[in-house]
Amino acid sequence: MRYLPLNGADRAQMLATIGVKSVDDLFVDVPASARLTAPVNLPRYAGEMEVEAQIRAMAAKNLSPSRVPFFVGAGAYRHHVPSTVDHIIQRSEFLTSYTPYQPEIAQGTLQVLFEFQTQVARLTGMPVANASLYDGSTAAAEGVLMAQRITKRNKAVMSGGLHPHYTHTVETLAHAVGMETEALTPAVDAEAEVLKHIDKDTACVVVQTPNVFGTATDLTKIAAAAQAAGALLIVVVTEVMSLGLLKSPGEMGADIVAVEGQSIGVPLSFGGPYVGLFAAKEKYLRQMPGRLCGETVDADGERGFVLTLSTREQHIRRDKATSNICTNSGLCALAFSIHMSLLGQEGLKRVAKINYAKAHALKDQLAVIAGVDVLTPRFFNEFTVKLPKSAAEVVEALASKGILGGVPFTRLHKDEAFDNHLIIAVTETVSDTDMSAFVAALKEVL
Amino acid sequence: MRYLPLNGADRAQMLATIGVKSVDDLFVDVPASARLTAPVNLPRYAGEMEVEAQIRAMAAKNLSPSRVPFFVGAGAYRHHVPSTVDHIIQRSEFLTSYTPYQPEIAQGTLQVLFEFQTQVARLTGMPVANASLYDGSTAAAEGVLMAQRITKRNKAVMSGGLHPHYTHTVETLAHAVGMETEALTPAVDAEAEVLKHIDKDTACVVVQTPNVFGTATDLTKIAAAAQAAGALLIVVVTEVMSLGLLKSPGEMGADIVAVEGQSIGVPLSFGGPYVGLFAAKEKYLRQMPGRLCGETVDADGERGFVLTLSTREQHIRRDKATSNICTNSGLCALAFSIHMSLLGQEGLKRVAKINYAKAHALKDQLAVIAGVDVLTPRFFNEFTVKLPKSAAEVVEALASKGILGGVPFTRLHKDEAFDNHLIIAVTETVSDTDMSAFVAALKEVL
Amino acid sequence: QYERLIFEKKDYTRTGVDFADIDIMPSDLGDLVRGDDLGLPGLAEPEAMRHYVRLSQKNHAIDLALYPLGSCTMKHNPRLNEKMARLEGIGDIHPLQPASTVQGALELMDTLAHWLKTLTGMPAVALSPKAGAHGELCGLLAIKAAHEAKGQGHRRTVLVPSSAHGTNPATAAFVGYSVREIAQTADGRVDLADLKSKITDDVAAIMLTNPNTCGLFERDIVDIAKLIHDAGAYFYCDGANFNAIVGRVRPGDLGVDAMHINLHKTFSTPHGGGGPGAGPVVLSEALAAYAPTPWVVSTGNGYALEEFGEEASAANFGRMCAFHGQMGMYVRALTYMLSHGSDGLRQVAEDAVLNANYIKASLQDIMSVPFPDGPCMHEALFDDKWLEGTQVTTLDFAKAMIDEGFHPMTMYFPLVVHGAMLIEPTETESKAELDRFIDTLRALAATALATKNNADEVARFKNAPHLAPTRRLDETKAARQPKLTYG
Amino acid sequence: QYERLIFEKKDYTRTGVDFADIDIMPSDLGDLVRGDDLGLPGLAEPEAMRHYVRLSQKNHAIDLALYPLGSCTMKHNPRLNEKMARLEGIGDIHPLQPASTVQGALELMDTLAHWLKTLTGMPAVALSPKAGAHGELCGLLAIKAAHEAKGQGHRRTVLVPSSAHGTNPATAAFVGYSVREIAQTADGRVDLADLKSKITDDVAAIMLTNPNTCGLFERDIVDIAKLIHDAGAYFYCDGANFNAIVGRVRPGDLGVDAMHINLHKTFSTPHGGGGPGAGPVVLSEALAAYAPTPWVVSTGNGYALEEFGEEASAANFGRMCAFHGQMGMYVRALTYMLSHGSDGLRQVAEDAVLNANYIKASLQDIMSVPFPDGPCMHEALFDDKWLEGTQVTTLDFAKAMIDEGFHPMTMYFPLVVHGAMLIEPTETESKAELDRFIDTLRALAATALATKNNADEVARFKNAPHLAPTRRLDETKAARQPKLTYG
Repeated sequence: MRYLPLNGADRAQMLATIGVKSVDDLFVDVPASARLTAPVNLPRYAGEMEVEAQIRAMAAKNLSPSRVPFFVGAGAYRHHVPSTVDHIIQRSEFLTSYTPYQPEIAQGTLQVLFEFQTQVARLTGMPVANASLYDGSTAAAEGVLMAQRITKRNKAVMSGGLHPHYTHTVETLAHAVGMETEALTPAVDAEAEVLKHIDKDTACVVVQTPNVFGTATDLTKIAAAAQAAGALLIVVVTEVMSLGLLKSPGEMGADIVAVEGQSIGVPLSFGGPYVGLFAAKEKYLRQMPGRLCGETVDADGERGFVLTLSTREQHIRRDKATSNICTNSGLCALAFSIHMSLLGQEGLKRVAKINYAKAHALKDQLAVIAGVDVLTPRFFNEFTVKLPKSAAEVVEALASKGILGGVPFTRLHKDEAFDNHLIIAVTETVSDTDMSAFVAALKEVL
Repeated sequence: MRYLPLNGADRAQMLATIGVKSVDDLFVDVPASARLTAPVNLPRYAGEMEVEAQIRAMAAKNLSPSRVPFFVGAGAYRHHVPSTVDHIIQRSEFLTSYTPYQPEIAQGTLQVLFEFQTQVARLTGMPVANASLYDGSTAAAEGVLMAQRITKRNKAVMSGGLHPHYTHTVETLAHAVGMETEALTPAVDAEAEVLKHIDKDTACVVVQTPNVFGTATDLTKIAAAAQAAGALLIVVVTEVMSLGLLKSPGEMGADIVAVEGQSIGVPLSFGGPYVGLFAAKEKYLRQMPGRLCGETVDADGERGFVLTLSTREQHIRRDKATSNICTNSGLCALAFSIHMSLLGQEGLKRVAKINYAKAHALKDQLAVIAGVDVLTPRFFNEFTVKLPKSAAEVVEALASKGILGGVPFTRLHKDEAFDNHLIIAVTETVSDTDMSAFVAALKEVL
Repeated sequence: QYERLIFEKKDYTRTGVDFADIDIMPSDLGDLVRGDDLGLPGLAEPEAMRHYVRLSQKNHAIDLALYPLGSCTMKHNPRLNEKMARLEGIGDIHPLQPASTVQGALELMDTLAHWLKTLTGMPAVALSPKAGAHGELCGLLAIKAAHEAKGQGHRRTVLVPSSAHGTNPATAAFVGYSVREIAQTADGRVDLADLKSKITDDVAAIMLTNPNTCGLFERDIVDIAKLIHDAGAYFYCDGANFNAIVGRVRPGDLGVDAMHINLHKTFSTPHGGGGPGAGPVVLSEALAAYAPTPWVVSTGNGYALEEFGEEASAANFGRMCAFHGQMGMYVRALTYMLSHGSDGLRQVAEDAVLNANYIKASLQDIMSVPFPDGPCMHEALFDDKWLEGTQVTTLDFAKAMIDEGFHPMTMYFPLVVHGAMLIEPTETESKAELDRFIDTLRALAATALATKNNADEVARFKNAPHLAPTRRLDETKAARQPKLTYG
Repeated sequence: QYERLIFEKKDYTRTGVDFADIDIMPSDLGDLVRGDDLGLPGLAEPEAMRHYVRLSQKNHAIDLALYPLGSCTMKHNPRLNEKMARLEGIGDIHPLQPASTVQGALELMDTLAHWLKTLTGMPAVALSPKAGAHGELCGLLAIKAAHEAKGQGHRRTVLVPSSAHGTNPATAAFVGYSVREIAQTADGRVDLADLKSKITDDVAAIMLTNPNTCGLFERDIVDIAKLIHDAGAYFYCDGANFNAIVGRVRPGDLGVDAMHINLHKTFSTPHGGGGPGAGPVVLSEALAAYAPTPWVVSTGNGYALEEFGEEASAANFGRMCAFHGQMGMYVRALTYMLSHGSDGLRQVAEDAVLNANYIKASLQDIMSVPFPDGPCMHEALFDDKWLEGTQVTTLDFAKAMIDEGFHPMTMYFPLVVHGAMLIEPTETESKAELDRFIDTLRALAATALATKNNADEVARFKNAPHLAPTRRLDETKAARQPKLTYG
């Protein structure tokens, strides 16, 4: 077996050194009733060719977005990632290293994390950021728990513009720790509504911009009002590319920012792994969950980086930790950081403008189709239309024509009132031809 | 432009340091008549997305062997290459390094070349090997010129089993240096015929096993007879995988061995780059063309490797060099060496047997089809059949059914006598299903 | 060796990505449009390549040498796995495409689930947890939901052995349980007597790692399971060390109710400097109904994704994250499983255990072993007793290993062993590499012991590493004056 | 740091590749079957990965730092090129598939040819040569064929400047020409007077590099071409330095008849430790008919490959290799060309020349320049005059650069300059990296000069490198006692 370097002669020598007769003697502590005497009922080992054929056969049953006009978003986006990114993350020294517990031989990973944290802080307009969380949704949930720790209040209010998966994820975690949640009714232009639901128990309000319907909202006044009421403002961003064009959460007064970073550097990969960006005001630094990388000096006084403030973490604090998180999303954070450093603000702003322009071009083409009602008032690269029939059926009909035409809102949240709502994303990867094909096909299926 | 780090400010500062006003001033030595004042008439720069789309569009117009039953060989073979191989050769330190002129910071490349030479020597059964040549055909031609240098004779006799491209390549080079060549008439079992054509001017006979029709030949007697007549035996191998099953050229008495190494580690890539393996008897060492890597010691007495015997080479000897070769096929040699070190003799022997078994299984299935005449008497993984109609037409008809069914001999050598000859290769990548599809389709088109 | 931070140049005019000029102004966004200066530098592609390649060479990696991090499991990462994860139709598909367009992806998840269930002997699996700790959370939430459904909401205590991973108590506390520690016997296992004395009727579950963090198999595991079940509680098994027994022992046969599987540990998805992980949780019949949404269902003529859990199981405890988990890790893990097969996976466990015992046997005459009797499983545990009388600590010894080209073992964990040194070689080490490691450690240990008679030589250890990209780093300063971003 | 050779273990039982068991015996092969022991070791995949990753870290590479090898041109290798070369339908197609199944591949070759012809202003191109030297051979064989076709077979002399690449005289001699050297002027160009005196009626061609190997543009190039043409000979241009002028000068406008293009130099295909190269040759109208087989033809409704050259041109001089050239390099080069476009390629030349002149301007006060007047092109040439009075040689200085983290420049070439140091930065270096290089060289040069007054310090240079994976290697021993294989 190609991954196992020992051969029979090695094993015999090693057993002799250990002083046992067979490898079975090393499993003596297993209760006899639980010892499997033969391999379980699964196929035997296979060569690369056979394995590759099996996986390829499954891949071939999927409709690849690389081959068709593609308008699916709603929390995960198809963007162009420079080939350099994937090349670098596959370097042995990045791919096959572990958490940087020995900083002297992990400065590669650590400097990248320090740069990543700085990029995230600047992108979100916040002073501090951590070394990444699992994804945007768990970052949002961790933000809510952090708000509880900070405010000692016990309720989270979530806007009707929050991605329903995020709402459900926050509910699951918040309820697990005994917090109350109030999820407001989904609405296209929903963020300001949270203010009406703040009371003295409200630890935080969670708003999203652009929200799940695509609506971009200036949160400046919401931030001020929430904070005046003693609640924290948690801003969720599921399309990080929007920060190249839209005002940052920090500028608008956010206390905590939870971002899905997938759009920069990370492949769609059917939903994961992604990378959660997490940033906060400096005063909340020690309440942040997850890993932090900090600058320090070595014995010669030279700059170096280490994981720090681990006294917040589970492996030191055990049942007193700020969170139970152990891993971050290191490799995705690396991918994000490389892509971000290639883009720079110049590239980011430019690609963001292209997203904006393409999405608005498609919106203009759809708006004139009879029966199609564009609902989103202001948006970046995604908007919602109300169709004259079930969005789910339309999407299936489009798929059968080889077009991946968006996300029916009911895919995320079951509610008949939204049966005809379709969320449409348009990124720089969409060509004019793709748009024409979409418009033509949509006309046919409506 | 993403590959150009200088920006306008940099350029201005640098021009100031140089003391000129504009970059045009650096091109003053170009005659005015030849100065282009504007870009030539070609498209302007393009982003990764656009370029990738253009290349993908071309790729999509080709019928990929990965998707269809595939039986094409005749000097280049489709084999399974472990994914590790391509991963390692893309490592920056291998991919983006140059010829190891500074051995102290090129020990990676140099040790690999030393190991490569040892692998080639052992595989071919010869005592010495070089660090690779462009491909098998140019290696064969260099072997002929080397024979001229050694024997001081001026004629090369090439068997009718030699791949016609090799014959033509040898002719071109041999004629360029003023050698005579005698290419014998193509024949399925042709190697021994060369002995009849040796005279006192014959520097070498060039034979191939398995030859272009697939025939494997024991060259022991041919070697002895050629050498008795004062000529060298040059053995060409175009399917290096065969050396896992068949007696090596060295065992059979070869003086010089020229091998196409593509089958081990190198993708088909429409014909190149490939890797020429070149080995010889030790006494001919200093007459070998191309780069050689040798073991030595450093100032501390530790083992190290260097390029050596460069006094044979063009950059030292100029017009007295043994060849004009400058580059080798370094990256392909690396790929070969990695794949070979993964296989080891155990893996090589096993995959060779699988090739043999599959090819013979297909032969048995074809032999019973009316009108199909199997011509090759003994073979490894490739054999020739005579069809009742034009092989070129049959291949086209098969291609239109999505089967890549072999190489008509007339693709290589125009001769009506061979119009119906089809060369069929079967490697470990061919499945039983592929074979059945081929047999069924062949029956239909005959 | 100094590698500049990308921010130090303060040049924000460059970019390493080419896009067409665009002059559309998003006028309808008004004030929402961001100002010009984001403070984000761009690097031309050659500059970026160098920055990251240079940085990478400052890392140790499993591809360079043994990485004997006990309880962290660093084994070979096959590149076939990486290739499969990047296939068109795998790496590029969107989680919200219509199910009709992702039948292969759902089949892949279903196949992975089948392998995990078969290997563990458990009837159900929740795939979506994004890491081991996330899996612990999933398991405890399922247990909590089950208790609540049965009117046992008063059960608010979780039993945790003192040797447990920090994530165990952290997770239990996180979901509102109080943690009760169970003592350990002199031979490194759960103290059954202590356990019995601590099982009260408010106990919701025990969280137990098996093989445990001392690298030992819990001999009484079946009895422990029975005690727990008899008390109306559930048995959560921390599956971090499943790689020690895969193919030889099925946790379902031991009485486990829930166990997360760190795909990166047992099934070799890459660690990538600390993640991403993936922590599917296998569940017993008793807990299966409480698994989180979403899950894959076979519909007879294909697969569907049950996103809301209303029809099949309204008992689900909710959603753990957006979308449906770490597909990129699933494909790598499945590729690894298919490559090894049932026979190969069994061999994995055997070779992992063999390698660990070989290290233990080869070092125990010079380094002290806290639990010398009987075999260990996949990792060999040493303590610092043998260093008594020297000034060399476990930390010093570990840092000195760096100068020898090896990554240190896990230090000071498990907490129950003084100055613990936990060595896990894994099955992908050759005997030659193990011998090189053993020889190096023996020589280094001899040197450490010799410092007893030569105080000057202590400095070699105290100041180690000497040959790494940096000298020993000041972690106290980093924590006292946190500097998490540049500028 | 010692990395064992794979052969040292003498264990031939292992393999890192899994194939099904096979028990078929090739009985019909009889004696032809090989014996059991080939002496070829196999490595399990983890062992192989480590072996090569460790070895790789002993290499310098363009991805790590400047690689200023004058006349070798090490520029950034975009990874997009690598990705494109591996596409299904590119990397996996067979050279002998029916033309109907490789229309895209033929289109790609035709497109590459169009770009090469347009950039050089030449009407024809032979794609198949596999490297620069192979291209030289192609060019000279076309020239030879042309002369023979015109009854000028008596022309047996090729003129070559003394500064030429070694491949030029080697190639000329190889095809049976005698080589006549042309002198160089004090300002580093061809001596026109000497040239005129050496043009006799047996001259077949001149081989000239332009920009030349001193990094200078041959100002009289148009006159030289005219002299050569008037004498009935052809002008072969060594295109190794085309990267200096691409987009700004078309060789066709200078009177060139044949020029090879090193795709790796000008169009950034990777060098890979010494190859593979690719050396397409552009040809003037006068030589086009003699180009080697095969070539791509446009048939009106697609492309075909003319393999035998019988119909279109019976004048072809033959075939240079099996199949039709370095497709893997074509796709990389074309990807690079499409990325840059006509404007970007012009910028490439400008930045390459700017960078070289910046280095020259920044170092010429401390290191001596043999041709100080006027700008250089893409490379800056220094000699060792400035080291006079020290014991430090060009070699010593170069080896000392290694300890500073830089690859040395090309040394002792061109031969016409004493102790030559030829520095080519290329266009893909940033100003920051150039400044780092300049600062390092200035400091090192000052140290070298200071050895005049301190003989002890000479040792630092004589014994350099000190910090490389090996110390200075004994090349004489290697050549005297050649050991080319293990054991």
